[in-house]
Amino acid sequence: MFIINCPYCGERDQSEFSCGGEAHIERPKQPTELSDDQWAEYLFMRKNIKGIQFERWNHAHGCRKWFNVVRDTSNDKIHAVYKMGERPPLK
Amino acid sequence: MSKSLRINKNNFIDQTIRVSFKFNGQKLFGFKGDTLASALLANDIHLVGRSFKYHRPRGIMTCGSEEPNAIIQIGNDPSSTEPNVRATEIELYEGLESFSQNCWPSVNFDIGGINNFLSPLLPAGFYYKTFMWPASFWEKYEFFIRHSAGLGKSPTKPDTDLYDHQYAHCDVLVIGGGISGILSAKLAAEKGLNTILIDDKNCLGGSTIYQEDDCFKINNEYSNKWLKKEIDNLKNYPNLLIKKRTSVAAFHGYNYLLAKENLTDHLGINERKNKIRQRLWKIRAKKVVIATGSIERPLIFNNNDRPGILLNSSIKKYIDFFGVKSGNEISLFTNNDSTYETAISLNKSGVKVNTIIDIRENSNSTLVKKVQKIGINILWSHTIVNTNGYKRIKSINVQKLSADGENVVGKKIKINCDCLGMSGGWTPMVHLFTQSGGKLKFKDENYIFIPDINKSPSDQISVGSCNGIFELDDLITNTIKNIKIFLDLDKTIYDNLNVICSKETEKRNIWLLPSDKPLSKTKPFLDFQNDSTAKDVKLALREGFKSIEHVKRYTTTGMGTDQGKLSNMHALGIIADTTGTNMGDLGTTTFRPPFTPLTFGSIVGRNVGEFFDHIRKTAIHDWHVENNAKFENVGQWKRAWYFPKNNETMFQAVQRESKAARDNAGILDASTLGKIDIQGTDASEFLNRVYTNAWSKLAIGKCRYGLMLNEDGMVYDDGVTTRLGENHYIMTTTTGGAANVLSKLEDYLQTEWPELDVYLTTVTDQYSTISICGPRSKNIVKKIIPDLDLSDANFPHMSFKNSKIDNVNCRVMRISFTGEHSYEINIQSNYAKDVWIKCMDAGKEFNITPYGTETMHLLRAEKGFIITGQDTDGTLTPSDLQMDWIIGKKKYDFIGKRSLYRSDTIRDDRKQLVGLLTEDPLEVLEEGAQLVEDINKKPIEMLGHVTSSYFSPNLKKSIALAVVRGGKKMKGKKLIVPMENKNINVTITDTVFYDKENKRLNA
Amino acid sequence: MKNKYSIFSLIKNALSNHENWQRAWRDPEPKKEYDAIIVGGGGHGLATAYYLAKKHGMTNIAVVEKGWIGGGNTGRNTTIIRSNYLWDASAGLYDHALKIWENLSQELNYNVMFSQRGVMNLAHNLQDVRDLKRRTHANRLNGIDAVWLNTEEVKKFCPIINTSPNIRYPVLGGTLQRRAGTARHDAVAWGYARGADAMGVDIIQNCEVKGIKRNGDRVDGIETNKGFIKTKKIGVVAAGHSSVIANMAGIKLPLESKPLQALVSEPVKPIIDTVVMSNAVHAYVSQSDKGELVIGAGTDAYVSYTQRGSHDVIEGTLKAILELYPIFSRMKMLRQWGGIVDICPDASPIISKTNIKGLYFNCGWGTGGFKATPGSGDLFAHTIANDEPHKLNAAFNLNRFVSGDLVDEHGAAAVAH
Amino acid sequence: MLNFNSTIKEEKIFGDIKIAEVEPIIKINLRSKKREFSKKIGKILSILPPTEANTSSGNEGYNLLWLSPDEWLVYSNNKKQSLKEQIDLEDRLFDEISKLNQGAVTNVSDHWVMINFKGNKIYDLLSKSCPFNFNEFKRKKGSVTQTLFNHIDVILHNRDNNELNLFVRRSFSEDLWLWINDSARFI
Repeated sequence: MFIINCPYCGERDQSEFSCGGEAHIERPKQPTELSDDQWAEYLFMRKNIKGIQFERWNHAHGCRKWFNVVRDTSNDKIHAVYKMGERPPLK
Repeated sequence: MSKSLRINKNNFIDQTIRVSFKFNGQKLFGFKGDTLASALLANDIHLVGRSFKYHRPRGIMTCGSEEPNAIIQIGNDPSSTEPNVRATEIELYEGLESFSQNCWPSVNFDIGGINNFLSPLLPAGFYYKTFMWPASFWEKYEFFIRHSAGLGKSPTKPDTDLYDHQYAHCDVLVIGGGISGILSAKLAAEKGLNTILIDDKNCLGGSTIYQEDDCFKINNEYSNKWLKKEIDNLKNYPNLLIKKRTSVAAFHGYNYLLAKENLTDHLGINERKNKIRQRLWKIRAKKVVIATGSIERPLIFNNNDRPGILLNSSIKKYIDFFGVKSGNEISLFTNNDSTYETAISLNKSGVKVNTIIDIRENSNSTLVKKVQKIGINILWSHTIVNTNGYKRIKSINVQKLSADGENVVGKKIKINCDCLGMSGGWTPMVHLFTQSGGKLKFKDENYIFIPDINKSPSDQISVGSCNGIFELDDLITNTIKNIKIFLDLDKTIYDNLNVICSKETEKRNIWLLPSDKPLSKTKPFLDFQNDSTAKDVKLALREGFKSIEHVKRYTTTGMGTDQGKLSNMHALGIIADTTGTNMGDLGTTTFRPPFTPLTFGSIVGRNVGEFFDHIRKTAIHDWHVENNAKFENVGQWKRAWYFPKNNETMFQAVQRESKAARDNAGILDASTLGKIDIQGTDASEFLNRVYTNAWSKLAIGKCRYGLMLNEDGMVYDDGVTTRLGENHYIMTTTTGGAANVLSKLEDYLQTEWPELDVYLTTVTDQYSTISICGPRSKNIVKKIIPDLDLSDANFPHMSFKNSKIDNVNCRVMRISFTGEHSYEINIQSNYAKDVWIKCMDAGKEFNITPYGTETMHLLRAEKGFIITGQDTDGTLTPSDLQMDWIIGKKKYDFIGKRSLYRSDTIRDDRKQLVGLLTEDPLEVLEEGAQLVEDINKKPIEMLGHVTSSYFSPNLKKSIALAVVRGGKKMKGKKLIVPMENKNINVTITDTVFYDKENKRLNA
Repeated sequence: MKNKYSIFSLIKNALSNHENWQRAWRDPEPKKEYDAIIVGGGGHGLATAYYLAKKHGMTNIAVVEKGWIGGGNTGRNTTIIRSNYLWDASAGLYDHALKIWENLSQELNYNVMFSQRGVMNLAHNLQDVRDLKRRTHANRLNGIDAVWLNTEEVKKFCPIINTSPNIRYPVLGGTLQRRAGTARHDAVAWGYARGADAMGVDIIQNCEVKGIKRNGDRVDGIETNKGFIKTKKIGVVAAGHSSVIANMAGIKLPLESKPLQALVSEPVKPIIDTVVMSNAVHAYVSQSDKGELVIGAGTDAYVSYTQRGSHDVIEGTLKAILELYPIFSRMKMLRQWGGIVDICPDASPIISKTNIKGLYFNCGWGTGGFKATPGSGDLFAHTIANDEPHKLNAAFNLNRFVSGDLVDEHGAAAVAH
Repeated sequence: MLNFNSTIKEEKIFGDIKIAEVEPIIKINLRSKKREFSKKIGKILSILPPTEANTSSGNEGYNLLWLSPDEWLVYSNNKKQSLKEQIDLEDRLFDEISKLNQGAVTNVSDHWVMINFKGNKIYDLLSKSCPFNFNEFKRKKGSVTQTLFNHIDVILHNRDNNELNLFVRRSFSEDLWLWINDSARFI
């Protein structure tokens, strides 16, 4: 069980959070303009990185806020957290 | 009868309290403070079990959690018996009943012992090479294999004991109450840190607490005396929590540790009532000190597994701690100095040590000199080449080692003994460190793996012998030095300790000791429980299994209940020697949690039985119970399913309820539907984006049905949303979807559309929903809310009114899931039960009938309304549901829109929702049944399946909904539902079976 | 030619003190070039190589494995084998595998201990009943043995299940596939390795792929820690690490790699003689020949390559186990571990060509790949050898994520299996 | 008059721990990102919504708990408040905030059930199934946290030394109450 430092509430047990997968996959502003391939890229294709991954977590059982986490998926170490809309660190 | 091996002197068990217990039916006595193992040894019982594969007689070998042999069944009550308990760990209690395992008919005479003679046919991996003929016979062979495998027996009745959990958050967690742990805990507590000290025994102090010898002194006191004072002093720290009989099972990432506290296993059966048996501590520590010590290694030589062969340090603990001599004529076999402590202890207690066989050429330590002075015979450079005695060791054969240690030379000497001690050195207990993700490094001079502090994954430190430091002076100095750095201490109370101890100068290690016979004719056991030998490891290597994990799996070395605590190092050593590899390069196998086996009960804690999962209840639940409702589980909710009267079957009750709802009035508790309060200036725009249809033009006071999709275009949830004000809506979701819908909507709002001024607040529990339907529903609502104008002009279908019942605010919606004239009253939950009762009273004269979810499902099916999750399965688009009308084609975008126009989602031969009528109107289809057109086609082509099916009392015939490939265009087509025993003819129809013109909505 | 394994060879070797057993497989150094290279020495990869050699005559091929063969999910799963899948495409795929399982020990001359002790899936709520009946009907019509059992029949088939109507989620019935069962996981990898090696396939362990070399739109070979190896065809069967290899080739896959955990109890005498799975309460259990209860837990919801998961997942699983089998409360967890499973959005695998010529992927098996091992290897070998899919794996192409023609098994197999 | 039916209706004592439901009291959920919001709340309730995470503000009449940067929970200290007074307060807040597009006001009086915990060992009881670290929380009067208790969402408000109020959704309240009763036996 990780400890996640919610940018709003502070350090909490992982069980209070839910993970929303890879971050910075922006929903296309004009989906209808996209080809099936481009839409599939948005919908399904993932980097699924082994190493430093930028991902979304939600403090589901706390403040209910979504935020971003920088985590190394090869050892589960969390390197940073930042709010939605903030510039990702370490990038 | 066996004689007593108890001596009268010792400080740690209470010889005034006699405890009676049974072993294999025989009544025996021990003392309070004994373990089962020490009590058995005191009764001169060594033979306690049989090994896994060869069923060889095995005795108690150790005194701790590494015990491979003395694995016992405790108790014979079918609900409380416990298999595979280590006799070395369980404390003796009055009335304890214990049984040997894996033997039949008895441990003394075990039929399975024949396997020992068949052993040449049973090398490592033999089962992969045989039992293949005839092909169909594997399950027959397997039957016998299964019955001869296994160890103890599972309980056969539910456990009546209680288990518990406790979270703890501390600054420092110290694991292990030996001398290093005590020093660490005291320094942490002294600094004022919130500290927890955990030890698996009921007595702190590790092995130092019974180390009373002038070779070992701290500040001029015996090491045990000094340590005792330090331990007594710990109680002065209110910030130090000491947990005894507690063992750390797992060390997870982020310093999250699990520790199991035993609370009643040491008590007499009658003292256990209404107490927690085990408590699992879930500990978050800022810093962790691992002080788990080390365990002694066996030596690997021919027939090293006989009852009566123990580890030397265990012999010492039995004599010094429990006052039990393990035999009357003891030989000790060793490669290191620590054995000489055992010899001194035995001698001091008047037990004869006839010989010490030491594979080293000599040693000059103070310990060895002291033993020499006592006059015990030491055979330097010798090894044991064989042991004799089937159920108890009787003698050993000893020969001199060649200079290179690979052979034996000279004359074979026979030495009689009834107990043999052995010691192959010490293995640091690095399990928890590696569990936490730490990496090890090999320390050549001691042949050990120790924590690589540069590869420590969290804020933790290993101190003492688990860090590869074995001698008392180094151990104390190092522990204090490291803890000072770890806890950032300046000066400590231990800065000037004066420690004296014997120093070991000579070392010699031979992983596999030679015998006078060729290896193939010997049985040098590595893994005692699983019966794997050095030969098996070498065979695996010959066959090309070169990775340590391959060898382990092929030979099963280290896969027993002791998880290889005694065998892993030797297996590695033999692999390294055989393949000419450096042990450090070979690496170790992975140590997986738990460190010692953990009961399922303790892992689960109190969440068993009635607390297995939460029960959510509506505010009207009690009324349903009082009125004989049967309940359906919908997610965690209990929903009234139907209300049988006078022994009605479910079918009868549902038929009656369904008819009543259409003929007169029905009342349903719909409180479980999710309700989300939506406010904000962009609320309408938000709804436009999340639903497929358009919302901006919905007038205030009106309701609209909406379909919500996933981004993949598939139907996800549905419900009615009502516009309460200009910027205020209340959305309803399905019961099961409520939490997920809210979280999904929040996600879009916070991450994709932060520019929208919208707030979502769940009010599912705030409002209870009472739905009243049927031609007489209006009369009832009129009585309940007399002030409300119910005329169609004022209050038409799909609209809402704010109102009051007495002085309580309520929202009334005129919406219908049954097709009948219908109202939904939403009222604050604490008043809901009373409103429900008032509705029942008011409805009496109109034959109001309470109905449950089953009738609701039937009524909506008559109208062809879908239930998401039943008629949909995550693979259907709105168009597939024949709901093209709900897709706002003019809308620029909504969740899932783009996916509706992919090449495979626009095809018109997708599965589509249709109605079905059976040829025989009385035949009710089975939900889930498949549909085919041509029953004779091979392979058979399934066109779809039945999603909902009922006998409609209002239409007096069977109706069903189904999804069928290309179904939209198949109206009137005949299909077949092939059942196991018959084929049912059906015709595809429209999905609406009842009141196609929707006249009844305004009836 | 390899010595045949049998009771007679065992006796013969016993007489020579087991000194003369042949190596099960060689330990070759990689050649400069192969006709095809399989990346990943798990069961699927080794089976692919075996069938490439056996059915397609491709013997100048290699399997490269970064660790030791069978050390990934092959050696970490709960060994359940069944084919009672909902959709035609899945049923075809898994039953193809099941049919091979039925003769695999003989075919490989290696006892993989395929034990058809039956797999039962329980229903705990009304929607479970609908879903499982739907699946049972579809199975029957697809020629897969599956029968519906009512609660009494469930109890009779596995008496230790708590079928009391008073538990939180009572057992409302279940579906049983008798041909389903378990096998010995290590033996599958070792048996295929031995068989492939005998036909000349090079199995190269401790050989980690560092890069995929491309020549325009086709592959040219792999960079490894043992040097560059040239080849025109690369079949990637890297399970949880599929995306890592894909990234080397510059493509993305619709996968997420998540921790999946399992555990065993201490061994006890036979107490449960079948495999019981329960989606609704998230637990499944069988008993190994050694006597350990083998229990599968679920996946965590986040990507991780650590081979460990959250304790909460284990706790949740055992909670469900005790609900269904309250007699197991005093049983003890001996060992728990995690694997890395690559999960597709539709919970179905990918056995497919890619946009890069000569690059093939066999991945996305999620939590249930072990059961498909022989079929997956056979069909992937066909796909690689012919540069086009077999009809049984045609539906499991990569393009389905673009066109929308998913094989969505969520409804039928939402839980780890 | 309609009968009021709360879920728990009893008070329990386990050793030095006392637990009881406190009803009926008004609870209102507040949402806003607007500047004016704080002032308006101050005017109506005579207390300002706290901006510091995990804290609360309060006076004799009301408590205002921080739930997130744009969400607060108001609850009354007055069990005697009439329904009419409750409705008036809700209306005033709704008119000033929701209607003027300054945020959202939602009545959640019956959504949450409030249970009062008193005693030296209340944190031991909570820690039986609460992963939250109470070491800071219990030292600071007025601190607030949202967390999981026996896997159920709860809001906790530190009222005083060894006294707190717990909020749990109504539909879960009976289940949690039974669980607490069961676990408290072993404190």
